[in-house]
Amino acid sequence: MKKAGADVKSPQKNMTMIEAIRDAMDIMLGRDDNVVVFGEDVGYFGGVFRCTDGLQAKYGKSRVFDAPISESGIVGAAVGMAAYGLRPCVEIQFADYMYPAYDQITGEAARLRYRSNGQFTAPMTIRMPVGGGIWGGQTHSQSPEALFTHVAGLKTIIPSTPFDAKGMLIAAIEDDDPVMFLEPKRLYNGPFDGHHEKPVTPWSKHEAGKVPAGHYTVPIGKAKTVREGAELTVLAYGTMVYVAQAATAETGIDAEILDLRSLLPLDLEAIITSVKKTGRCVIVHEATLTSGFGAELISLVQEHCFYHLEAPIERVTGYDTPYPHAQEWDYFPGPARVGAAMQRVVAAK
Amino acid sequence: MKKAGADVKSPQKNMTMIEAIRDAMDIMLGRDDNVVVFGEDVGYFGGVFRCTDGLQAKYGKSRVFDAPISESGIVGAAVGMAAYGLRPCVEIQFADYMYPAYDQITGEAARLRYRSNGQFTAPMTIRMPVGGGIWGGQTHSQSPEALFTHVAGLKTIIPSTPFDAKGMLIAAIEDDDPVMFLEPKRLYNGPFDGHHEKPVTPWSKHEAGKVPAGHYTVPIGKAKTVREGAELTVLAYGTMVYVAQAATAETGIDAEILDLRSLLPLDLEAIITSVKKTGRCVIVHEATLTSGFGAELISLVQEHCFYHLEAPIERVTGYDTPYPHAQEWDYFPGPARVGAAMQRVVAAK
Amino acid sequence: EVAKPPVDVHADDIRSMARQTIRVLDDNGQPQGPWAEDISADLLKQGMRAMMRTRAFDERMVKAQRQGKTSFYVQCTGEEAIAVGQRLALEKGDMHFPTYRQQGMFFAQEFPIEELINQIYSNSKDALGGRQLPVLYSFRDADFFTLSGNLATQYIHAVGWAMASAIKGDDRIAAAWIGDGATAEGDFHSAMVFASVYKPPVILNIVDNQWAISSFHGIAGAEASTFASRGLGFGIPALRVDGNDFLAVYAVSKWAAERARRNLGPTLIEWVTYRVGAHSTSDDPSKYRPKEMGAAWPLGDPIERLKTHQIAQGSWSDQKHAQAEAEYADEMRLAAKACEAFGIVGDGSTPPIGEMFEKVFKDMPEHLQRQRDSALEFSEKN
Amino acid sequence: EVAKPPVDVHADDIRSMARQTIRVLDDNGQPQGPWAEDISADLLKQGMRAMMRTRAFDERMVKAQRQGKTSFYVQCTGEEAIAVGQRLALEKGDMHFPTYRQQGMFFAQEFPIEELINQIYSNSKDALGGRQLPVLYSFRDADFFTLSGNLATQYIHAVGWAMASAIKGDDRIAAAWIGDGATAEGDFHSAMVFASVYKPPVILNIVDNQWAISSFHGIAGAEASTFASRGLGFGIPALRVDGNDFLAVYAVSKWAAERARRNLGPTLIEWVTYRVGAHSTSDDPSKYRPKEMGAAWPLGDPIERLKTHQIAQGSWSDQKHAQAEAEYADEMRLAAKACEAFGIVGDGSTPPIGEMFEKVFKDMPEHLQRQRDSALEFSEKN
Ligand SMILES: Cc1ncc(C[n+]2csc(CCOP(=O)(O)OP(=O)(O)O)c2C)c(N)n1
Ligand SMILES: Cc1ncc(C[n+]2csc(CCOP(=O)(O)OP(=O)(O)O)c2C)c(N)n1
Ligand SMILES: [Mg+2]
Ligand SMILES: [Mg+2]
Repeated sequence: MKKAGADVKSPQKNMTMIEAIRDAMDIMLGRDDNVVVFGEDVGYFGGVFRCTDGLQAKYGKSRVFDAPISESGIVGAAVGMAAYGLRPCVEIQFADYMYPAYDQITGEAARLRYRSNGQFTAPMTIRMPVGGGIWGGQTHSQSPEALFTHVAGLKTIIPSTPFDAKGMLIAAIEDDDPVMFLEPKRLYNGPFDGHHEKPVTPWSKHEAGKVPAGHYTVPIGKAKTVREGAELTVLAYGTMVYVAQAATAETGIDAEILDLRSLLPLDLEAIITSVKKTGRCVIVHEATLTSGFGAELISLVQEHCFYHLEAPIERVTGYDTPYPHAQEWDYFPGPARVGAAMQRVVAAK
Repeated sequence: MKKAGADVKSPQKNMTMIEAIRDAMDIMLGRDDNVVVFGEDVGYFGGVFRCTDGLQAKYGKSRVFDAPISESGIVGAAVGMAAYGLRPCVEIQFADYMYPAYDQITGEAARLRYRSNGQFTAPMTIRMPVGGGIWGGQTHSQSPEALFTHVAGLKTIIPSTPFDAKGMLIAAIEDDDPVMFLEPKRLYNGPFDGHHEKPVTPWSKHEAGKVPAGHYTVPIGKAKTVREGAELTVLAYGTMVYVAQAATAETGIDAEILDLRSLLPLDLEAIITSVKKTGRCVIVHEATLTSGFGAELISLVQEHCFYHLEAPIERVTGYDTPYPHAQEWDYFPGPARVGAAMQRVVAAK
Repeated sequence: EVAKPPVDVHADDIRSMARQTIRVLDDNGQPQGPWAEDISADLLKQGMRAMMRTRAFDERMVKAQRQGKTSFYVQCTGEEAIAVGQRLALEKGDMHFPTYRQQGMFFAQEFPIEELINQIYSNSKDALGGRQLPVLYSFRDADFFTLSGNLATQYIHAVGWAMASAIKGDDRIAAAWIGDGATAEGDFHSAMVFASVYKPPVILNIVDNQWAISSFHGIAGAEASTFASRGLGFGIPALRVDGNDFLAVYAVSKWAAERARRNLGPTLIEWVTYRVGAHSTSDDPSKYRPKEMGAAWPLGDPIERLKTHQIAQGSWSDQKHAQAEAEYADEMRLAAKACEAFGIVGDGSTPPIGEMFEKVFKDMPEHLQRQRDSALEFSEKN
Repeated sequence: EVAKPPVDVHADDIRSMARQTIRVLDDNGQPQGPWAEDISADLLKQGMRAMMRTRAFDERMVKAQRQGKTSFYVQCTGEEAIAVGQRLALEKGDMHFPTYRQQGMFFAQEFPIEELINQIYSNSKDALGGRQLPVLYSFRDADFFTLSGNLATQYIHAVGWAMASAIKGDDRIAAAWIGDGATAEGDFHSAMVFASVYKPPVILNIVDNQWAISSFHGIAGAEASTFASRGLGFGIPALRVDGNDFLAVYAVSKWAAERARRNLGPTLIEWVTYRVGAHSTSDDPSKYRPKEMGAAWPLGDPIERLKTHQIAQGSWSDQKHAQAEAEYADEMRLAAKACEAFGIVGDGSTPPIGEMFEKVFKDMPEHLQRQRDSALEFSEKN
């Protein structure tokens, strides 16, 4: 796999996260005949979020096509194609609709290499928009990352910028194992920080909206420190990276914010280094609290940093209810809730 | 719901866990016309583990019947029946086969009450054998509890004795919410403690094999202290309860062992009380480590007992690989591995 | 012209019907063929009123969404005859497991539209307490099963419900609903398998409106065979019907309902229709189909076709029709206005925060109580 | 007598074939009807040898399981003609997506049986490193796809593999395999939907051996219709064939393979057979079906039927048959013995512990390295 930023110095373009994701598929379809792209409404129409717009016209119906409304069929067919030698990159229209495919994802894609002792593999990418804040209710808002990280054989990654989205998606398509590529839909058009009352800054006005034109990868398994700080560590990913930044600004706490980017494999070293430095930690995610990925993060931190911890680690997450429609902004772990937790953790003696 | 032990003084019978589970369904089929039992091979044959043996003959084909090999169909039909007003108790032949039903379990059964604001409910029980140690390989050995506890709207329970199995299954069938009833298949015939080289003591020779004849319930949400101790707390459930006991005996550590029995709702108070007393904690489960239920337990313990903890909490679990066939006893978290962890945690300064 | 078999016909004897199309109204609005029965002028009036009010309601709610009064809406323009006709053919107490495009059922039973609007507005009077996306209704009293946002899941629920009805010796029947696109899901198959094995009293409706968002029904297999013929592999009597022909919808629904009620088993019905409008207010069809297509009403307008028939019958007139149209438009405008008094989505008049934690379980477990308390405490502080 | 259509026939023109049964060998072992082709005596010998060795292997492995040399085994007694016949009809490089009951394929291609036994014994020479349950083989070089313990999942994999072959303009085809019981799973439906929409070069085999563990095939819908007729709803040519008739299996497989190879699309084939033995070594059929039933070989013994034909042809004799039987029994006994040298399940001669952590991913991530290291460290200490 090419090194990150290999030709990052090549001409930059302003892109939304949607355009960056499309560009990644465009480049891989162009570079590798074995890459195919399909899913519900992704062919002629170009996807309900437009992520594949224009790709069928450019690469033809045998490389980019519409699929029947059968998530298990989409993933199952992709597994068969991958076993043949292709590199399918499929879209699940919303992460909330991946459940019918859960058996094919966890029992087939994830275990193909293991159970065949490497004779058959599943180099495939499953893209799915995650997260709420779009008035989507309980079936257009979910964040199922923990349902993937519990399963041996899957990689689970989630970008927070157009730059990372493109580099990580290319890395995912080039990866020889199945990769769950989670797209924080609230970040498609800008770095949403939870302040739904304000308009979101478009990516065109944001540093991370600048994306190199050509091929590059952002390696899977590396976290990114988006803010250095001394008072506490905030572990976040996806939309929550910006919520954490807003909370930091609003509380004035000198927080170190890690954008995990890759949940499995996880950049444990970056986490340990930061928490040993700050001695305090807050974890933020949008998924339900119980058995969410935050639980694994707390476990690892306390296992590895126990003697450095000065206060209990707190989780700020979605509540243990389905994602409600009308009360979605009370459900969403916004800057105020995150900030309050940060203050508690910093204050704890 | 009747109180635990209501008529526990009634005549006792020696039962295996299989017989206790069968007895619970027998009693509920007899008491409540709305109870129906179905699943693959459960009707005429009586189930591959014989848990429903004789029930069709006794209650007829409209109450106890065979189902097509469609786990999603079994659960989906049960949801429809429950919405009608029945109390289905269905069997998934092995927990490893619940994945095709995962959408119906997590999206439909779990959310029916919520999304209809209580107009429709899913009072149903889904029984499934869990755990390895029977040379079952990766598709007859899994423990998917964490995939249920992450989902709002499901109760997840797992008995470790015939007495609890009967009382908890009756409680589950009488419960007005969907209950995942996990059956540690390695405990069907005796209290297996991980010493696979030795024959297992049959339940007939075990205290907990004595089961009251009539109707009684063991309330959902209460843990049981199976051993009181001062040096550390072991949190376990299912087969691991006996592994923990063996480890305790072999290490001579004065451990307090909690059989959680109910993972959601969880008896947090019992956990907190014990850990505050001992200051040390080991968590044991058979499922894969990452994002397993142990992670949630560590999180809760450190959130609630942080200032009482004298050592890092350790997890002893299955490894993050599919359950292998040939190496299953290296994968299985047996007494030696659990004991070693207990010694480390007790020794930690 | 397609024959009308006795209700106790064996599936094997009507296999060819899965590939023919049952129609009653000819192009001049005249009833033709064996499926034509004499339907009372009153019932036709009911059907017309329900279809017209359904359309008027859709038009109003699409406007409301554009005005930001709701986050989302789904219209059923062009498909009104199907839900309305079948609801009128079934009995109170029969349970319907619809998709988001069978709102016609509410109008077929004169259900208070304020209930619908309050749900669509997610306001303080929303019967679902703000939990659900607009139009994902649940109205048990109206025999209307809770809508899932996940396609196809309700199809097997209907079969399970019907199995329960049979187990209990109850004579209520179930009606399952699914779209052409969603037939690709595994739940459609489970429902077919269970229906063929247990033969419960259920009507298995497939609404082929030829589109699934941007996907033409060929992506669901329509070019390879009819959807009705999916029943042939399961020994389930399967009919294909002009879904824009109110008389055909009513007659075939009655036939299937009688089969179910007499415990003769399930019936699969493919309703041939056309999605005239956008998939939903989030969709713009101009991106994937020529504008003229929808506008051309390929299978005719079910309301126009019934109108022609009623006028030919002498029980209706253009003038009455125009009056009714105006009346219903006003009704909907006023109802929408009235419901606004209870709030619209996102204006803060939503159900209280605490509501969010209710009904996850029958009794709220401790961990949810803790979460609710901190949520309430927090919202007071901020 | 069932007609033999040209391979480019349209599905609609052979709909009735889904309910007839193709047979070539009559009761006297004489080839009859249009599906009879002249098959070389050599090929018949190959088929006979493969079927006999398959049966001999099964008998030996069932014994081995009783003797505790393996944890589990699945026999295919009575169904040998199907896997053997189709494997002989297809080409090297075509990919098979079998269930646990198509071991006949290995014998059709003279695959080294030691490879099978070492996997069944989970010993130090197990090609899968002890990862998989016995008989859940994976042998890519033998065009044999990795078996899943979860039923039906491979059906859609075969369709996906065939779609890939078509996308690449490759002329290799795929063969999907499923049992009667497993057709109830959603994956069967996805495979049918994708096959009907994309028309990839795949043979969709359904082996109706009339039992799914204890469930008679009626629980999968066999009483309502034939499994072949599941194809009618998808416009897929569907044939029903006597699966215990080696000549019919070979002829129909050739026909379907040619359709696929000429890009004429998928073919659905129902093989009518009977599970003579127990479901697996974990199963005791006496609990759910009268002993005589299996013993009666309801559809005849495929080996006996081919034998009668070969003898009638003059290319085989009872004596040769008896000799071969004895020879194969010895071969299997000796092979099993030889493989024991590399260990049997649970005797400690399994692949090393470290192996357990390999191949979860292409490159072992840190967290797995840590887990492996502690597992190794621990096993050295204990
Ligand atoms: C399981 C699942 N997958 C995908 C979606 C997204 N989705 C919503 S409606 C729709 C199209 C459905 O088409 P059809 O079944 O024909 O019904 P119609 O909208 O035409 O009435 C899709 C793909 C969903 N809601 N659920
Ligand atoms: C998803 C799933 N559900 C259930 C099982 C358990 N199981 C193993 S084999 C079998 C019966 C399969 O019958 P059939 O498909 O007819 O194949 P046959 O055994 O007759 O060859 C069952 C229920 C499984 N392996 N996978
Ligand atoms: Mg449609
Ligand atoms: Mg079978």
